[in-house]
Amino acid sequence: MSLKVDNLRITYRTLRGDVKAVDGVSFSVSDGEIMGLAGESGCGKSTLGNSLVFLEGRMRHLGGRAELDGRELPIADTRAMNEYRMRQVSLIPQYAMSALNPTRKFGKMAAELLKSRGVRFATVEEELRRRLGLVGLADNVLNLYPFELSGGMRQRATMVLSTILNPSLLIADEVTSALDVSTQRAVGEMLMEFRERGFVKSMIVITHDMSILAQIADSILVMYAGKLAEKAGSDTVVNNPLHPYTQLLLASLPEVGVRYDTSALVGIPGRPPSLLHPPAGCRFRARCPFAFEKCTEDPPFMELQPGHQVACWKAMKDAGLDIGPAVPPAAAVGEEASR
Amino acid sequence: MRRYFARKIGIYIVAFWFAGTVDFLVPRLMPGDPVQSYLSNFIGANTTVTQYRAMYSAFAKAFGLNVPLWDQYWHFWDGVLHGHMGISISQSSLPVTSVIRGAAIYSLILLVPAIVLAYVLGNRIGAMAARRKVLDNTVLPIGYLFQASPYPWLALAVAFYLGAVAHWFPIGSGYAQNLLPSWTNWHFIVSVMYHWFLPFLTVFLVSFGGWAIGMRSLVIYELETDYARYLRALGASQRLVRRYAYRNAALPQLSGLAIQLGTVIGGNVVAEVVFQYPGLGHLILQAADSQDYFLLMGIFLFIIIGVLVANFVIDIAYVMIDPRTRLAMQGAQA
Amino acid sequence: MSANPGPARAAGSSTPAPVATGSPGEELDELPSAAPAPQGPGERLEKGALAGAQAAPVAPTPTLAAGAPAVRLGRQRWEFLHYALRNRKLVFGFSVELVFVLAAIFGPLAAPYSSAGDSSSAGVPLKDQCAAFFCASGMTTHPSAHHLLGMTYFGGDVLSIMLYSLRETYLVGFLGALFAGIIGLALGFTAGWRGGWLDDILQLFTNVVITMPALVLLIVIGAYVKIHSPLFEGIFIGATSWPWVARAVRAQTFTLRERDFVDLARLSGKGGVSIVLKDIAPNMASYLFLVFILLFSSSMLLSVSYDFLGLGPTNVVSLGDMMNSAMLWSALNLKAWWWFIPPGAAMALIVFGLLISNIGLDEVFNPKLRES
Amino acid sequence: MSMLEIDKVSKLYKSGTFGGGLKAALRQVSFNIERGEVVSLIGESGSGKSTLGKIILRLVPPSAGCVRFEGADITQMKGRALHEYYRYVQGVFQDPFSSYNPLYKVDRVFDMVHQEFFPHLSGDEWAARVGSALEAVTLNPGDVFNKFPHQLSGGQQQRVLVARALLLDVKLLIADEIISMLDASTRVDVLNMLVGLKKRGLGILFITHDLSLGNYISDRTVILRNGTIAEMGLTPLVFGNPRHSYTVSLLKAVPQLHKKWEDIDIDELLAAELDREAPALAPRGPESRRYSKSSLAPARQARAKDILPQGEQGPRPSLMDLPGAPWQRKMSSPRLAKLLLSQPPPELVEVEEGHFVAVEG
Repeated sequence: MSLKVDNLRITYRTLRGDVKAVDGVSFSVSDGEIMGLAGESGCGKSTLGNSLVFLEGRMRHLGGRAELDGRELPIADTRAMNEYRMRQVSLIPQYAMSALNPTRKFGKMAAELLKSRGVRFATVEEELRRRLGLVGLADNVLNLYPFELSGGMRQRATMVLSTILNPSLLIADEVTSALDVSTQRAVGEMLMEFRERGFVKSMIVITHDMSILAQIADSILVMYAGKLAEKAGSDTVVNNPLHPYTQLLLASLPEVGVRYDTSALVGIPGRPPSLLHPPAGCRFRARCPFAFEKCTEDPPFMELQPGHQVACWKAMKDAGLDIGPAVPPAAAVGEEASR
Repeated sequence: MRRYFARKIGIYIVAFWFAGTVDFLVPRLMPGDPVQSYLSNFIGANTTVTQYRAMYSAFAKAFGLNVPLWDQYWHFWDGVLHGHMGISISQSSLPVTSVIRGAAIYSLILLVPAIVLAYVLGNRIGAMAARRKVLDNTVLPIGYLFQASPYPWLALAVAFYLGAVAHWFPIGSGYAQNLLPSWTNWHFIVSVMYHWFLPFLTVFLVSFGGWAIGMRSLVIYELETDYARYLRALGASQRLVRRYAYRNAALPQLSGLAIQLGTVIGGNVVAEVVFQYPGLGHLILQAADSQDYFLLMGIFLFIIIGVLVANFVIDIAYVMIDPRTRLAMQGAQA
Repeated sequence: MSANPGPARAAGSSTPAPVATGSPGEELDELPSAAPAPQGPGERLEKGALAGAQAAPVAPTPTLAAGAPAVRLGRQRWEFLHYALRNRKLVFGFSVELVFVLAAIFGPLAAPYSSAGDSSSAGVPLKDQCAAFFCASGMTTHPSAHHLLGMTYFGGDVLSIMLYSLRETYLVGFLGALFAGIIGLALGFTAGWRGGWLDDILQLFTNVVITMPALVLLIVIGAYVKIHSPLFEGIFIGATSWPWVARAVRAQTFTLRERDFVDLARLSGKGGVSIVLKDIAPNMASYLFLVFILLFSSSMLLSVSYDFLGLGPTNVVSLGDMMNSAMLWSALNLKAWWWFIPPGAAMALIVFGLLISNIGLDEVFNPKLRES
Repeated sequence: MSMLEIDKVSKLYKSGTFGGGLKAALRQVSFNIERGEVVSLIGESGSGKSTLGKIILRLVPPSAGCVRFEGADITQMKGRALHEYYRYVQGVFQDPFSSYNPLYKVDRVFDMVHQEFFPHLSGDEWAARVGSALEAVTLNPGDVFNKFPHQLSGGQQQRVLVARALLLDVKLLIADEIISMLDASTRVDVLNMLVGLKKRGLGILFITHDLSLGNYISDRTVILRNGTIAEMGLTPLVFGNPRHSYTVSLLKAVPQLHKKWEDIDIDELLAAELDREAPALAPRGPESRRYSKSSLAPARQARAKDILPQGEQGPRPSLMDLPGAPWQRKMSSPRLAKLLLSQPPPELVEVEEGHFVAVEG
């Protein structure tokens, strides 16, 4: 068991108040697993991923814990966390193309970064060159300034640098988003290769693009409005989704070969709820065509089939579970208030 | 590289031409007749009209004002480019160039150290303030207070408290009055240093606060950039992150220095006047008061040249420290 | 808005523009195709120029040059007010300003020694004889109950003269800021909007003017013509202090011009002038407001220096004039500190108040700064 | 006569930090758009697709060539004529939020059209028009009126912009990546809405980098690569029977839900890619394409390395640095521009009826 996250709650301070970006999230990632973290913008997936590495200024840890290789990650303690960063848990940020110091040569920056982490550059230099070669960057990028590299080259250099100390867990945040299709494929394959070569043990790949995850992820975790909706092996999620949100989302994706005149697609009406004051109960309720009374209650994230977890009353009912009577709305509200 | 500098030098040439033309046109286009107002200094009650006319045409000729405007313009630039700036009337009829040379040294020993020191210290302290709350809470208000202070007031306050009241340093003049200026005389040099300190302090204070405040904001900004976020996410030491932030913040500060020059020179003029310090600022005001037009024009052009040279030096320094400009200009990318 | 130093970032990432959904949640998370902020040397240079420009006149508040905020102004006016009233710096700065503005307006009426016989022209005493209007005792005196800030060599009541001077200083400062603002905006907008050769020429002009030391230039001009009115002084100050405004506005216009809403306005058949005035300028409103404050402060400071050197208007009295006569009449040797310290301190306090409220406003405009 | 004729349009941009270089964003691109036709213009970043959209909208002038709308050359239009042109041709852009001036309410985008094009219409008449335009984009007026842009969702924002175009007598809508910033769950609704408008006779140029979207919506497809057309034709033909190796490689790289990349032969893809690199004149391409070559297996990489242009080892080559190019650095821009523009793009050959492919190699 590589990563174990338990009831993690992260808020994000904004002008209008605290956004409950990650609201009681529990999951685990095993050794060697590439877990895709999917969801639409604003669902909290980036906040979740980043919180495992670095809580930025506006993020607050409200509760819950994360455990990596049996040791608790002190995610709320920026200083204590330093020891784990890059060595145990590392990040390829969303802004990877601008993550390098513009006025330092890449090699020099890498050396200084490693030195400040207590690693002698000489001990990893050979490996760094080798890995750069692997992602198609020649040795001399070490002697170049970031502006001499193209955006894609910078991104790859960042990927290599982030993983040079063979972290146990890598968070890859929207690394394929701004890329063209052919590039997406190359970067996606690089990520898989990193895992295969043991540069990283396991990986969380954050993206809004389900089809990328279908290609590279072993499992997919779908988030909706700060909560977990569904987690299962990627084939299962793609072919056999249980959560209505996942189902509708997948059904709305146009694929090559699909034309409106032969098979028109439909989207999901409505928009996700505000996370400033999220509604009680299932957060997808308002957009869900299957919603029923029970959905005013918060659905638990339950394992319905081996390795397949879902937070949906309907799915539970369909699976033949006794979900109990629907709590009358008034009572639910009262309960909410009393908390 | 060549392209970049060619462009810059082009700007400087135009700036110099502009300054020269202002210098040339102002006395000619402004209402009033400079010769006439100049002559009024010499005219007594018994000057006859004939005498006056003779004097007028003699001076007009001496000033080169008796030929068409275009020829005057031509002569003007010819003179400027050959270093013939005429003679100074108020300063014992010495050539303007040598009068300027005598005063320029005082201004330079005042300005150069003040600018450099204010820049270096201001940036250092500003960067420190960006990371230490205590320092931030003291440096910032003080910095703003210095920035808000009018130069004459700052100069007068320094002169009053450190000079007139505490008697730590002399005020007035650039050296002890009983000494003859001689840069080989040890006593004279000590005396100059002694008189130099207060005006120096004033000019230093004039710009110090601005640098500190500017650097503080820039460093804070740099600490929020993507590369700083990335370094922190990978657990880099605060020291490294700050060092990078400082280095990168220094670049805009450097180009700020070029723009600041005019302001510092203004502060310098005020300080020289308050302390009766025998530099160019003091001299140019004297020249204006005594309507010593050649001297006035000469000093103005000299100051402009100084500013342009300083700008050029800063350009070169910028290119040296910013790899992006440097490499881009070598045509690596062009 | 655009690209300059300051906690609020430039181009790409500065505007916390919600991209996809527009729900309050959007601010926290991924903007899939948000382009990384440009890192080209060009941007750097521009940024430097701006920073320097900021540094030049008075307060380098690069945060605002970062030009982030504008957007917020129209969006949530109530929110702006909410934060404005809670910002201690802003409240402090504005209170200081209020006190001095009131003093400038009503001061002359309340001045303890305003000339009784000549109240109509009370604001414009001739400067070296100004004493005559106020009192006529003879020598400098220490501050006392009768003369709160003491008396000048001519027996003028320092406090009274100061109250009269404030008006002039404010007036010149305002005029200078106004003219510099007008020139800077006009050139900045033109260069930024039109681009091309016109931009090249205007930039060249800007770069040339920026190298001219204003004070020295004024000494040269002043040698031939005397400045007779605050209006002229204001114009002159304006004519020499616009370049950094032009640069900043140009840079901002350049970035805003790239926004899709500008293209949309063009597709709607709008002309260039209308787009600049209605679409681009309002988006810089908060920034321009801060620019005006900076200009105002720097103009007042410049006018004090001019007046101090005797280059100012000859027929009015200003704070700079007070220091000028203090120096001319050896206040230093007479140890008459009350003659020059109070006027300078008043000036410093006025500008200090402006600078502090500037920071405060910046924090209010710029949500990122508000957080901390 | 086609509604819109794009005739040998070229666009050069200054490139390099100090504007010393030139980059050809478009080279002699020609194609037509018929009335009521949806054409998708597909290309990766740097292919020049957005530039072409902006040229058609007269937001950017072309360096050479012309665009004719109903026979009239729009590149020369000014003042009144341009104003009238905008009556018929309109655009919607990628970033919905950036399309609104954040200071004004959403209504302003309608008001601008009212002022400029229909000043004679009274408030009520206008309101009725806006109402029916909103209906056409399936929006409820109450949801958008009197709101600030940030109060609408991305999908609503884009619909409002389409409705704005519909207020005019629009015949051609340039839709530049209009759904790429929307959330996956709402994208398809906007697409379907465009389809609905097409049925009402609106011509659409649908610019996208996403092949599946282009395929979903369009009648004809133009695949743009490095500023030239690689392949174009009826959409079912282009997607069903791609003939250009670039199109093939693009199709193979598209991540699909139900078909793994592994099942697609990367070697074949790679070979096609390398072939395309061969001509020295290929203008500086988007770096993006290049890393599809850098597949990770060492053997393949070694192979790639031998043939790769130098750019992969260091800074990307600019057009001027390419070996064998007849010009070197000292050439002045106008001459360079001429040379660039005089290079004809690969010839298009009709491989079957309504399906054109650029001749390679």
